[in-house]
Amino acid sequence: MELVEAIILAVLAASTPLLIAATGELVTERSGVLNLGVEGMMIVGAACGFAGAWLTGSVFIGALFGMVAGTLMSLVFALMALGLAVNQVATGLALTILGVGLSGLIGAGFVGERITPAMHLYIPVLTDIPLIGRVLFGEDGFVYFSIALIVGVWWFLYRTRAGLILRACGDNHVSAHALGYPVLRIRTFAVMFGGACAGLAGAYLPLAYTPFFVPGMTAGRGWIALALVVFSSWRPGRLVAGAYLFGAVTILQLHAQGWGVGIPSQFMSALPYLATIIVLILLSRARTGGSTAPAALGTVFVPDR
Amino acid sequence: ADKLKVGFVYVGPIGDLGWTYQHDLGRQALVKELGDKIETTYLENVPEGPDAERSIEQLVRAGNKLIFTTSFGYMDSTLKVAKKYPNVHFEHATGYKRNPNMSTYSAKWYQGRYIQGLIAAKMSKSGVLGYIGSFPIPEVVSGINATMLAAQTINPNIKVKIIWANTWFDPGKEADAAKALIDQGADVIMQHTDSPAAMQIASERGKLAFGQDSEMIKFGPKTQLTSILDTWGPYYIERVKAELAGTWKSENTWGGLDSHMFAMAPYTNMPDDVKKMAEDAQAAITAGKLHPFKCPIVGQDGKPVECKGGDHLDDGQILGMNFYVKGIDDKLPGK
Amino acid sequence: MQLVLEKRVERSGTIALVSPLIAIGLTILTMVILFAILGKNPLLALHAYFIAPLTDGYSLLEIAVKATPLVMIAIGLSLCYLANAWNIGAEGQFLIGAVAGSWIAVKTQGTDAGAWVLPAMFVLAAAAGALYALIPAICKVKFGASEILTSLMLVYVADLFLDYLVRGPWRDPQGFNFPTTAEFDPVATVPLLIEGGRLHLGSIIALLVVAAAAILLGRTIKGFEIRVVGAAPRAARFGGFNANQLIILTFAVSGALAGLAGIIEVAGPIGHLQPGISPGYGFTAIIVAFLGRLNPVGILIAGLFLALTFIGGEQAQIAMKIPLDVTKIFQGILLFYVLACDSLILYRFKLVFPNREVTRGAG
Amino acid sequence: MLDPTPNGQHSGDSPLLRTSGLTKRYGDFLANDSIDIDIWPSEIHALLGENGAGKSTLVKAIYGLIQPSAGEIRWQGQRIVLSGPSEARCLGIGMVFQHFSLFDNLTVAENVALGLDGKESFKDMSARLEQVSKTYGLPLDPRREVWQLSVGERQRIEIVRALMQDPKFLILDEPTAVLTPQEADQLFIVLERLKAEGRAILYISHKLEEVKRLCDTATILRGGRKVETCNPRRETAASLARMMVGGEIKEVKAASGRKTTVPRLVVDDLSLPPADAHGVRLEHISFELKGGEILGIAGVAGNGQDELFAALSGERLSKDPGTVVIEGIAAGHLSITQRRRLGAAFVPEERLGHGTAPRMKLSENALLTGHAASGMVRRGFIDTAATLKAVDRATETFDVRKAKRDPEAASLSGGNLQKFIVGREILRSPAVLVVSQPTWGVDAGAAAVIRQALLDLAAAGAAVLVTSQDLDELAEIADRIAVMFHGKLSAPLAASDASREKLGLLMGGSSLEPEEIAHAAGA
Ligand SMILES: Nc1ncnc2c1ncn2[C@@H]1O[C@H](COP(=O)(O)OP(=O)(O)OP(=O)(O)O)[C@@H](O)[C@H]1O
Ligand SMILES: Nc1ncnc2c1ncn2[C@@H]1O[C@H](COP(=O)(O)OP(=O)(O)OP(=O)(O)O)[C@@H](O)[C@H]1O
Ligand SMILES: [Mg+2]
Ligand SMILES: [Mg+2]
Repeated sequence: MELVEAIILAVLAASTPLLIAATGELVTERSGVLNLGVEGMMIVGAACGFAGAWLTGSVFIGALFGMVAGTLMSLVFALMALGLAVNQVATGLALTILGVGLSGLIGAGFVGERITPAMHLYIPVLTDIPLIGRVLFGEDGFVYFSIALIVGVWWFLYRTRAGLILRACGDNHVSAHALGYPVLRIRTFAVMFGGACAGLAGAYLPLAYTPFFVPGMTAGRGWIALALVVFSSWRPGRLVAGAYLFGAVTILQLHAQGWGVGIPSQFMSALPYLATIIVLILLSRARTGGSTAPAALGTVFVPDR
Repeated sequence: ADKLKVGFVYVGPIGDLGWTYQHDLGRQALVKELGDKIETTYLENVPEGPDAERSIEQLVRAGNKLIFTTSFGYMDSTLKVAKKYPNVHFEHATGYKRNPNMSTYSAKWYQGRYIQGLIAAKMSKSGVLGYIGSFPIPEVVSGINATMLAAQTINPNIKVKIIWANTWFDPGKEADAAKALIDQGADVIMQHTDSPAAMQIASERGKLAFGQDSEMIKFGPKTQLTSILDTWGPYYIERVKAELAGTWKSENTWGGLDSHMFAMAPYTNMPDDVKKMAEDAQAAITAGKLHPFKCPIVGQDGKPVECKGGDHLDDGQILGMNFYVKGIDDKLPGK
Repeated sequence: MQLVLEKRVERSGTIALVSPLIAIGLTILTMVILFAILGKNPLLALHAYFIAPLTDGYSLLEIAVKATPLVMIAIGLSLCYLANAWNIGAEGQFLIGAVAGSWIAVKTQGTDAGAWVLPAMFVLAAAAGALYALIPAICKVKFGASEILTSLMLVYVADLFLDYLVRGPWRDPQGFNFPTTAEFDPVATVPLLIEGGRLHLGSIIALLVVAAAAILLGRTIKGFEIRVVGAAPRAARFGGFNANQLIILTFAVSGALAGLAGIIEVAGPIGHLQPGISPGYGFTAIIVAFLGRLNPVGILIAGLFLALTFIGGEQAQIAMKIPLDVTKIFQGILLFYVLACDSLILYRFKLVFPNREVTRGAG
Repeated sequence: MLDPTPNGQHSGDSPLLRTSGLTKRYGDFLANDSIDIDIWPSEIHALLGENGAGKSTLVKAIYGLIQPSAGEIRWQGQRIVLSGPSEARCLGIGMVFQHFSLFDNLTVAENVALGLDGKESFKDMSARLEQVSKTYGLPLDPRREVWQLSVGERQRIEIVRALMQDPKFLILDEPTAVLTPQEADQLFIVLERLKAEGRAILYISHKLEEVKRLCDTATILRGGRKVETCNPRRETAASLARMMVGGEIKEVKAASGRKTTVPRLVVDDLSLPPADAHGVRLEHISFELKGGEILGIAGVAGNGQDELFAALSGERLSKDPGTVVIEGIAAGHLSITQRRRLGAAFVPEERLGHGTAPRMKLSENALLTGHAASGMVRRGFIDTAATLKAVDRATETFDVRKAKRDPEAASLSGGNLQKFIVGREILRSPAVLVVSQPTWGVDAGAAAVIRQALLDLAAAGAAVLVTSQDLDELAEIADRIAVMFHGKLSAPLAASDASREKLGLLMGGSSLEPEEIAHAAGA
């Protein structure tokens, strides 16, 4: 039973950066913008987040650094894709290359340093409850924040007027413009939110997961976050499920190895990716009408004035 | 006279805190020792594919006369360039192909793994060791076997759980693997991947761990028992000196504790008797009195392994090791 | 005051010509600033990046070698992108092609199989790449699953599959269990064009592919079909062209080209199958495709140019200890500028003065 | 104060809204040229003009969606500068767009909320929505998503959304183009009621009869300029049209001696399920079209004309080959290319994006349909010279005006592009031509050229099927007219026998029972 608790804890930790980054991208895509540069924003967030924490000694400030770095990266994207109406796929890929280079340059000075990682919550009695205590009351701040974030995004999208306007921009930018909404400005904010989340998700890695920075430490998690958004068919609830499912498959394949299941580890490692493809197909098939994706996703908009 | 130009090709970033980092420390030691006579250059992050050959050749063309290529995957590329430039000398780490102008060098890390196995068995309360492997290549497999053979001398019922990360370097995944091992009951973590992530996790969980490649005590002051340190400096200095003296020859250097190809980090976080045992084992191995792969060795299938090296396995058997010894309750991938 | 875009009535031919030059100019300017910040002599650095590689024969050949797979993959991708099919999994198709082609090489190793081996490897590699690319294409056409993501996921799967093979069943029996197949036999190796260099037959094949693509897109009805389906899907349907068939076709072709590039790389410069046979060719090729504006000749130029930055980046690392990361930043910035300048082919800038003083009507 | 006399004399001192010298320039092109217009409370003011006259441009400027290049707008006597539609809404200006500004994947209530300023809670808004839609007799289910709704229901959302703002001034840009006569009548009741409530309405429509019935004042635009303000009730439809076009419309002359020959296009019991959620189901459509004959299909947009076009052209295939017979060959299962090879040609309604690829050259657009059977392709290779020659021939024969020999399609004006498209198809000398809305958005001169070409083609022995919403156009060129309603096609009437009244009834979904015909005639 303790093993179950331990696995849940590991799954939560492994899923958290994916969830944060994917939440940001979900908002971006809901506004109609496809930013493929999540990996690049994450890795810069990781470098800057670590730098911030190392310089100030505060994980919190480090997280802020990561968010700001991610936001700045996303502004480059917004300038290109929204300001200059450049193809979003190409811009996102360019952003990733740039991010990998930048993070290496920024992080070079911090390699080999370590910081005190993010604290885990501890509430006497509560945290000690067997099985659920540590899961519910013993996580680090990022985990709680990621859950608050996705709940907040759900609330924002479906319960606030601003969220409605954002969804409207993603559905039909011509109509949104005709009704007088500043489509490009709204999208810029959505892209920035996505950038901040990606930066924070990147910062999670050196601030909470492994308290040191090494180049390339995001190791493709930004791409997974992108896949999760599609996997979720742009719904916050399914995003949580998808992120935890992916985390669970990742962790469980490691455990399966530890138990000696005897399947080549490469096949185990491939499982999360295959699972994603299968779920993508099932979801696409189950669709009944309307469009699951924001209808304007990835399309260029240049308003008439 | 012109300074001798010495080139290095690295597989990772010099900041990986592991493999490449240690090679670069070796290079820095070289510069410190012979800086007035030589000039060093390195190329980092060189993929092991088609770019490797060009990178090596670029170093040749930039005038480097002695070139160290520091990853197994550079073997064929190095050989090709070596054949093309007979007047330049090459040193390839961890490979087995040589040429009159191409040496190979590697270290008998399994000796260190043996010492770690002894310590681990002594320190483990649960009797379960956790082992994070990168890829099931002989170097890693021989490390696992050496660990197990040593541990079995202390506790015949010791168990080892193995997780293959399928990467040399992904801190997140290494951390996840460490967590999984600990959650499955391992209380001593050993790793054959490059980042300090596993050390960090063990430290968080109050378990014990061994470092890899480099000194990782910073990431687990109360956790690190010891670490196998890749100390390439002395070797690099020796080879460059030979080159300077004109006595460089193609060699196969497979050095152990005796030739300082690697070192053990200080034995910490263990009782004195365990420390003493470790130090004794280290001395015995250094002196050649103790061989980790001393026969008889029984394979996983229960059959004794042929003993080609007299009273121990010969180097070829160790360099190409693709079996588990008895007592490892796992299946070797690809078998 | 606000700077906004305005659609041009017709694409501007002049800008289309000068835009790459402006982009390169801006990139160089930015890099000069970056070099200065890093404390490197900008002129020397630029020389190392751009001039040095162009002034010796060896580097020129190496540029061609490096550009070969990039151009070949990018040509295939450009067909997809023109048809609005987003294949970003060329890396996986490259790997699978390499694996499939190598299968023949591994199986015939040490036998006295004849000259058919290499052509057979090419054919099998292209077929395997095409089949692998068909997975996302069919998922897209049949189930509507996003091809961007399925093709990307399949990259990881291909990578692990290759890894499994070279560490398991295909391991060189004499190779001390190291993860590589044995060196391919001469009949399974791509012939060199120049003794001593690395320039190989693959470069000629790449040139042929460029020429074929240029003819396909410029002269044939199939090429026209590809362009219309991407540019105006409804008009394409009216023209009698089937977008779904074209997704399948372009994916298959780009997969085949990526697979072919894979086996050429393995049977050429590398000489055996091992993990890490691709330093991200499949992804870099996406950039090449866009840099070349999805135009075959453009892609050839872009591929050579990007190869130049790789080689130049190495020389800058050797000569001036400029970190590799700078080369990445350089490539990213270059792509940004090229895309931004190209945007001016379709749009122009316009200053608008939004009226801020708002008078509300009397209630 | 809010009591205008019907003859256009207004009491009170200032109009609700006045534009003076309002000008909108696109590049060198003047879409609106110094327009003065006054709107008074309790007035339904028509804005008339040909396609492209600048009507939508004017109302977009009034609504704050685009910024005028010169001139001013006064609201209740005060000068206003609007930076966006929400400011216009604040003042009390509401607008129903010509092209729906709806969001397919949002619910009706959400769509309405987006058109309001969000001062009330979503719940209150939903309640009010139900109440308003009930009051005005425009029923809507707030929870349904727009993609599930019919065109008429969508229009209703637009109108209710505007009404919910409680506007003092409501702009409707061609609201009836997509409505059935019944739906239009319902709308007129609403508009009369709004007028009675003291609101002003600016009403854009091409249907002159309904303008005469409904509107108090009419302003007529031509080529971006205001040419007249008048009382439409005192004008005839013909005189209004003359003002719009600026002269008599040229008569189109049918070539004499047109003889019908063999059946060239036969449609036999064609049924087709809708392609998507808001498509129309085609039900049991049958007709026979002989060479030398022009069959007109009338009907309100959205009644299956698009679906019929797709089924005839082969953009959608039917399972039963016999449902569409071209030149005696069962073609229901054949692709559009194969049908072209049988001698059919097609002109869709939408010029940009359907009939042509906007960002491609004219020569490439000639190839778009010409590749099937015009010798432009040999063994898969394109004969560029042949495509250019096709462009030149179309240019010459149909007087297509363009800046250079081979420009991009999008750079042509609407009328010129339409002439090119019609020319492209007619010059292939088709045996069967299916054309949808041939003169939509085309000026009178060009329209005459196109209609003449259709007549000439028929005279040369081809079978021509014309779908149009313009009854006058059909009356002018068609030999027989059938009406499309809810996916069904009425039996064709001889053109001479097809009065506006009869057609109107058919377009509203009535079947022509003998007494109804009598009633219609008597009305
Ligand atoms: N953004 C723009 N740029 C350039 N020209 C434009 C733009 N918008 C409209 N025009 C041109 O302005 C003219 C007036 O267009 P407008 O939409 O006002 O016509 P309309 O009278 O509403 O026609 P319709 O009856 O077809 O709706 C047209 O010739 C149109 O092509
Ligand atoms: N959206 C637009 N953007 C830029 N230019 C436009 C746009 N719409 C129209 N134009 C330009 O304005 C000119 C007039 O186009 P428009 O379609 O309004 O012609 P028109 O007056 O309606 O002529 P026609 O009667 O032949 O349809 C065209 O030549 C076109 O180049
Ligand atoms: Mg209009
Ligand atoms: Mg027009």
